[in-house]
Amino acid sequence: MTSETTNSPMRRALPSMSVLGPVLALIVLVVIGASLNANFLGTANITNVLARSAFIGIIAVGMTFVITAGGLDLSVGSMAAFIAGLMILVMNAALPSLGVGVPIILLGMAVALLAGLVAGLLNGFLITTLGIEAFIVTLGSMGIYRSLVTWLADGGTLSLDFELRTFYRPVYFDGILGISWPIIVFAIVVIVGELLMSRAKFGRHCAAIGSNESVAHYSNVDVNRTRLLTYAMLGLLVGVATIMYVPRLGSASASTGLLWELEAIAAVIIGGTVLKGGFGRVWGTVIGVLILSLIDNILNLTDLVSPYLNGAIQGVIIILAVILQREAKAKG
Amino acid sequence: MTSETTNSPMRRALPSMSVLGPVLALIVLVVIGASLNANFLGTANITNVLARSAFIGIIAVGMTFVITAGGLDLSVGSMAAFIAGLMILVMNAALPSLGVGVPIILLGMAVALLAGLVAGLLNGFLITTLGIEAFIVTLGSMGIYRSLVTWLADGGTLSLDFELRTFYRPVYFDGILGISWPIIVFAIVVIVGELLMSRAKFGRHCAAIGSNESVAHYSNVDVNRTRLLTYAMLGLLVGVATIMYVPRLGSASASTGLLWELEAIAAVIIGGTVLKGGFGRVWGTVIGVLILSLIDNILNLTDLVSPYLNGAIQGVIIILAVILQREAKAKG
Amino acid sequence: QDETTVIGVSIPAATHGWAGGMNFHAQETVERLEETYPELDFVLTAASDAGAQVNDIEDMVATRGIDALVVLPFESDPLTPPIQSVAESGTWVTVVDRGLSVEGIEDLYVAGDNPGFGRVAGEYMAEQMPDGGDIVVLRGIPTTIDNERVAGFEEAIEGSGINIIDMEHGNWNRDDSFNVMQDFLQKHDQIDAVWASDDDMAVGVLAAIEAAGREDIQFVLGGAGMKEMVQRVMEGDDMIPADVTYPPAMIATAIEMTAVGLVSNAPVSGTFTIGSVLITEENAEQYYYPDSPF
Amino acid sequence: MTDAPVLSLRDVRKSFGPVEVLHGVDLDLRAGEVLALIGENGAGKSTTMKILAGYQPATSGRILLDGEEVSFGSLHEGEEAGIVMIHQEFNLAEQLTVEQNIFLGRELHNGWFLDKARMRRLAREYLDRVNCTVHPDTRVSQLSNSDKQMVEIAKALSRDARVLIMDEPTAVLTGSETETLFEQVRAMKADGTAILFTSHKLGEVAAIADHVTVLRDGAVVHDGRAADIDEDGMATAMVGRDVSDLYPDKAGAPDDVVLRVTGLDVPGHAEGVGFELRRGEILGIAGLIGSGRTEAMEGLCGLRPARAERIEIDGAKIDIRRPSDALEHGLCYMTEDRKLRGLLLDKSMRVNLTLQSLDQFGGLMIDRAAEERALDRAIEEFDIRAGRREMRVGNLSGGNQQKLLLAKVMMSDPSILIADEPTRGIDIGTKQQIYAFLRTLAASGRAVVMISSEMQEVIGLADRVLVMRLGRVSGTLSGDEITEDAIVRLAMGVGAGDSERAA
Ligand SMILES: Nc1ncnc2c1ncn2[C@@H]1O[C@H](COP(=O)(O)OP(=O)(O)OP(=O)(O)O)[C@@H](O)[C@H]1O
Ligand SMILES: Nc1ncnc2c1ncn2[C@@H]1O[C@H](COP(=O)(O)OP(=O)(O)OP(=O)(O)O)[C@@H](O)[C@H]1O
Ligand SMILES: O[C@@H]1[C@@H](O)[C@H](O)OC[C@H]1O
Ligand SMILES: [Mg+2]
Ligand SMILES: [Mg+2]
Repeated sequence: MTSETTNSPMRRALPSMSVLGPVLALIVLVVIGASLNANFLGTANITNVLARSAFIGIIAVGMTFVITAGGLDLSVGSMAAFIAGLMILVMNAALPSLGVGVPIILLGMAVALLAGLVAGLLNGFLITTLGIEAFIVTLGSMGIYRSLVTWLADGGTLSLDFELRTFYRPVYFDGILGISWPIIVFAIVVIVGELLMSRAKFGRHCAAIGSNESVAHYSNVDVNRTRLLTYAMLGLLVGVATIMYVPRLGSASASTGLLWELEAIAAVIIGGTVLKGGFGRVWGTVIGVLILSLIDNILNLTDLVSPYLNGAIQGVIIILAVILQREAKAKG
Repeated sequence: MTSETTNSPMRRALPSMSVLGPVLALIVLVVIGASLNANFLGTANITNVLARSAFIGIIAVGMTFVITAGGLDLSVGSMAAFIAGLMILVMNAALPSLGVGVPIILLGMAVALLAGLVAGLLNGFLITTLGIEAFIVTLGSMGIYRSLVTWLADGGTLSLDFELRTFYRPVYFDGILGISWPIIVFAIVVIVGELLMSRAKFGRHCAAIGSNESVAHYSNVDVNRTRLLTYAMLGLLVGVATIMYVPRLGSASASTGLLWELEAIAAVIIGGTVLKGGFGRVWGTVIGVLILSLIDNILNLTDLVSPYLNGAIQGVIIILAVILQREAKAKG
Repeated sequence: QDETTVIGVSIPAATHGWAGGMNFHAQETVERLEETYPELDFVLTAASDAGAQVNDIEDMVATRGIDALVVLPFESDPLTPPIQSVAESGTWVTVVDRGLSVEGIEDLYVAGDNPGFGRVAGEYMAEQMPDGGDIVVLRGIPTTIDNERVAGFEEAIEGSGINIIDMEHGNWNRDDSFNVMQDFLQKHDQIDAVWASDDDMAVGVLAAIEAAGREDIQFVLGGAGMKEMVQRVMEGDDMIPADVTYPPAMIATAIEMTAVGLVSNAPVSGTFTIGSVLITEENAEQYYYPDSPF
Repeated sequence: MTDAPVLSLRDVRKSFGPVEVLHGVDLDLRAGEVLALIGENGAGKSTTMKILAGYQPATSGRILLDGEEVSFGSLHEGEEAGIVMIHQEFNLAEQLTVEQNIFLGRELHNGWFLDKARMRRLAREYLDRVNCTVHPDTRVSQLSNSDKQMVEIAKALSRDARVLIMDEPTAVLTGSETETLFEQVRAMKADGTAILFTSHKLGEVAAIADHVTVLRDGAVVHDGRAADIDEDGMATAMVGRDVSDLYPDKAGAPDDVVLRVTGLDVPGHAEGVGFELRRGEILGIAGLIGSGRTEAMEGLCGLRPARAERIEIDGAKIDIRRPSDALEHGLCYMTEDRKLRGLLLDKSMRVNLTLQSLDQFGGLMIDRAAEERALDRAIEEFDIRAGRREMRVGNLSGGNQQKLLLAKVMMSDPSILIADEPTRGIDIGTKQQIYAFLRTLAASGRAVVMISSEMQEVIGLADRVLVMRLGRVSGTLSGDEITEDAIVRLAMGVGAGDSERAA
């Protein structure tokens, strides 16, 4: 076929500038940080920032799938608090019989993963099988988990037995080859997530569902199952994040994980995933998470006019980061 | 051209059960409330609940249009706090020159309306003209306004001059024919909103944009302008809500309006408006607002196992209210 | 090592009245001390939850090389290990208000007294109502602080004939407290007094009572020493006969003691408890700070 | 062709709510045979096809697969049985790429991972089979309608069907693309595939079908070998009356110029487009797919960024920046893409009908009763057949959606109508009515521009024909110059030998 006229669709997907947008924003932030403070690029600071990004990061990877498939989950923050509380309660309770040691840590981890999975499945079930708007289901479960952890903690703080905490602490603070565990786990979650999203059937099906549910259905994609899986996976990842979180603070209370859901969703969107579904990228989410963490970090590097205005600066940077992305897209 | 097959006007506008869903949920709550406490249906309690609902309610009416047109606004709560703060500052500053009296109240009101309008236009501008995801824009402005009010209040509370407050107080607590002003204003906003949504061009256009933006564009709907208007209108209504709010306690602080955005969005969705846009109903939103207020009211009027669990009960009821609606819809 | 000594100050964000007052005092003190002592440099951060506060402290250590840390822990348990590691690295640590879960970490502890806060309030109630009576209680945000206060209060009224007929969370928030109080007024025909446990909450409670026009409530007892409330005590307002202090300015004391200690080479260590004091018409004047935002 | 049927329907009925749309349909598909199912808009063709493929359950009746009664519990079972369907409405996920769509639900694996290389290669092969040059990594949302259709066809070809069902596959295709499709159909037929298809282009039916079944109002009214019925016969069987005079007489000498466009540029699509439109005439615009006809007219009407040296209406220079400017001057564009740009599929007919002209229905408040009256008139005038008046427009038959779209555009009472592919998916009887309608419109002192990829329609209806090539006007024909050959030459560039993708 000799048609000169079918030109346009031939242009192959060059790494469009929209791809570079978030990366660019990140680079700008790093440059600002480095110019403000000599220690910014030091190992200690980088380790700190990456390790603390891990919680939201791990959750945001799961959120990327949920949003790509056209869903939303507002409950992750309070779910994390609840799981942390549960984990602490169970571990404290098992202490007399199991003693301080690896088994009790494994028990705690198993509880976290299981609770996360069940919580995710529950959200997913209400959303898919009963067909209730995701916003409502997860707003409801957000209230429920937050309330439950307050109740478990009797209004105060649930704390891991101190000895146990000392034993568990290395899971946050140590690592291999100088790289701490949260960073390693985060990296693994990201790699697996990226592969799942871009190289596996699951990722494609998520995008298809988010793009057009009935087309996916007509193409033999099990819409409900796939969507349920995204919530289950997110729940599981909340469990994983909690496993990393508990050794850091050794406690859980009504304020644990507050607003994590907003941060996770923001990271996903800053990363270029479409809020209404149909397109998602895990690596973008990572960039989004790093951008958010760096903003906080940079605000601590210098003395600002007033700490009251931190929130305003954060807000402005978030909007700017996304404008940059759009502008880049427009030009590209 | 004949039309034997058009089965001429079968228009029986039977109220579909999906319409009855939220109403049913509301009725169930009222029955529960009445059976738990004798004062529940008393004028005083009803007035209290309605007047309190007015803030979120007025905002939620605006939010209904934003969501129907396929948008979202997370900034309304902190916008309200900021406007309240601004209003108080301006009124206190004008006190020496204007003195206590109607003019200063009118000045305050004008400031609130203007600030709301400008804030709404700003959100709308970033979303429509610059084409940035509404979630990001309003998440950003949420941080900005919250920060600004904290800064204005120097971290503390901005309080209206005491004398001024005494003069302004009736705007919340008094009314005509025993109906207090917030209720009257809320009712007016609802009626105008309902007419706009279901009988005016504007409502049609919002639904069209939310349903399919490019169809709307090809049908001579000015997509950007209409969408901008929804945000502007929401901003204006936040201003109206603030005018009712300030006389109640005469103060604003960083915690004013916290989470109002979630409550407003929840009310809209409970009322049957579709989160992804394309369909909205104002009267449903009113029911949603009342359901949310009644839950709190009932929880306070009865003795529950533990107040820690209030959030859980709220969560469950929100989900149940929407399940009821879906079930009803399935049957209807 | 250069000449300047860096002091990190980490506090919870100004999310409500008392915390706002505390933020105000912290900033004001930092500014004042920076001017007085050119050799001192301050890093001030405000966190919105415990995790964020740990981040702030990590950042101070990693990028600002702080020599001393003044910290008002968001919560005791989660902040204990991070502060402990700061202390172990040789940095001076001053803890304010909420104590750590492990003893002996801090060099200086400027303590608030939460059980005492509840106790003073309870004792006042018992004294005002010798024949007992029915009261309602508004509690703060569910936290250990709140639990300690309520426990202290309940202990103090035990056996006094005072009944707590209802208790809900007003979350140290005016609006929430207004709503809760409105509903309490619907639910109970006779309420003798209210323990609002915080002055912000007292504001909401008073507005609700005023609007309902109820005469049965004799008085409302708040707490923390908000200036408007202190003023009303001073003026002899019947509804607000007293208040219980919990001065947000304790952060200023802590920062100042730390700074002076570092500069003078005569560091002050130990524990300074800032007890909760009852404010009444007689002594109100000395607790009234018209320039504070709180 | 005489074997037992592969797939049959026996006395199949289908109701949507209270409305029965199929009243006992019998149908037989045989291996190696092409069955054409034809009928008016709303006759029930798509519904029949969906039932056969397992997309919708029948209300009653039986489906026989190799003589055995089956009931497809899920789509999967239909596909397991080797039944593949190409829908009338696109069934592609817009945000996914061509390759992702082709393999959606049947992705190939290489161990744990997707075998992207192989899928891409195979996608390329399937696309090549239908002469489609789009890159497999292109997002579907970037494709033109005809490319989308070719992707759908490629997707269907990839499934090695025993039974291939195609619902109006050629509606958005050009002649040469249709020919490419038919080559594939013949090859599959030779391989023993049973094929069911429908089209409103009866010439195609005559060219490819072995057997023809005609549906009218949900019942089979004719069933026989294709050789035994000619196009007129088909039309008569479908419509129930004679439709041999498809095109109305052309008008006499056209009047004064109502629209003059010079130097219209639509960045990326068209350049220096200029033409004149006279009162009372129908101006046809022909050209290859992608020649920028749609974009040029959308640009003219302010629907996409464009600039022009000069636009005159009734001799006065005007400025069109946004769609409302065009409408104010009586210039109205009717889109070729009814699903993505034309109609709100989840809304009712009433809402769709009046959306563009709400100003006519009351000032502040919309006059519902007036809207209902307008709908009554539109249903009558455009013969829109809907089961129920309140049904979502997405559930109307394709042709009836098209009629509603025309009615919607006419609500704004344009003095200049630009109709883009106005008869896409319209049955022959209604086509005749639409042609008559456009002619009457022109005769009433207005003017019509008709973009069309159907050569016969352009020749039969237009007073003058403007031909576009590569975004530019390559010539204008009038009177006796309007011949297929002349149009093709202009569309292809002088001397072009083959008529590849000719409109
Ligand atoms: N989901 C549905 N709900 C209600 N009515 C429907 C639905 N699907 C189809 N119909 C109705 O069934 C009838 C037959 O529609 P169908 O789509 O089968 O027609 P068709 O022969 O394919 O017409 P066309 O040539 O216009 O595509 C129409 O009246 C249509 O409105
Ligand atoms: N949404 C789109 N995004 C990107 N390119 C597009 C889009 N729609 C069309 N194109 C491309 O623009 C060019 C012109 O479009 P189009 O095919 O609509 O022109 P046309 O002359 O109107 O042809 P026809 O109307 O017969 O399809 C083509 O190359 C087409 O592939
Ligand atoms: O925030 C709390 C405040 O409101 C209370 O009054 O005192 C202790 C503080 O931590
Ligand atoms: Mg059809
Ligand atoms: Mg076209």
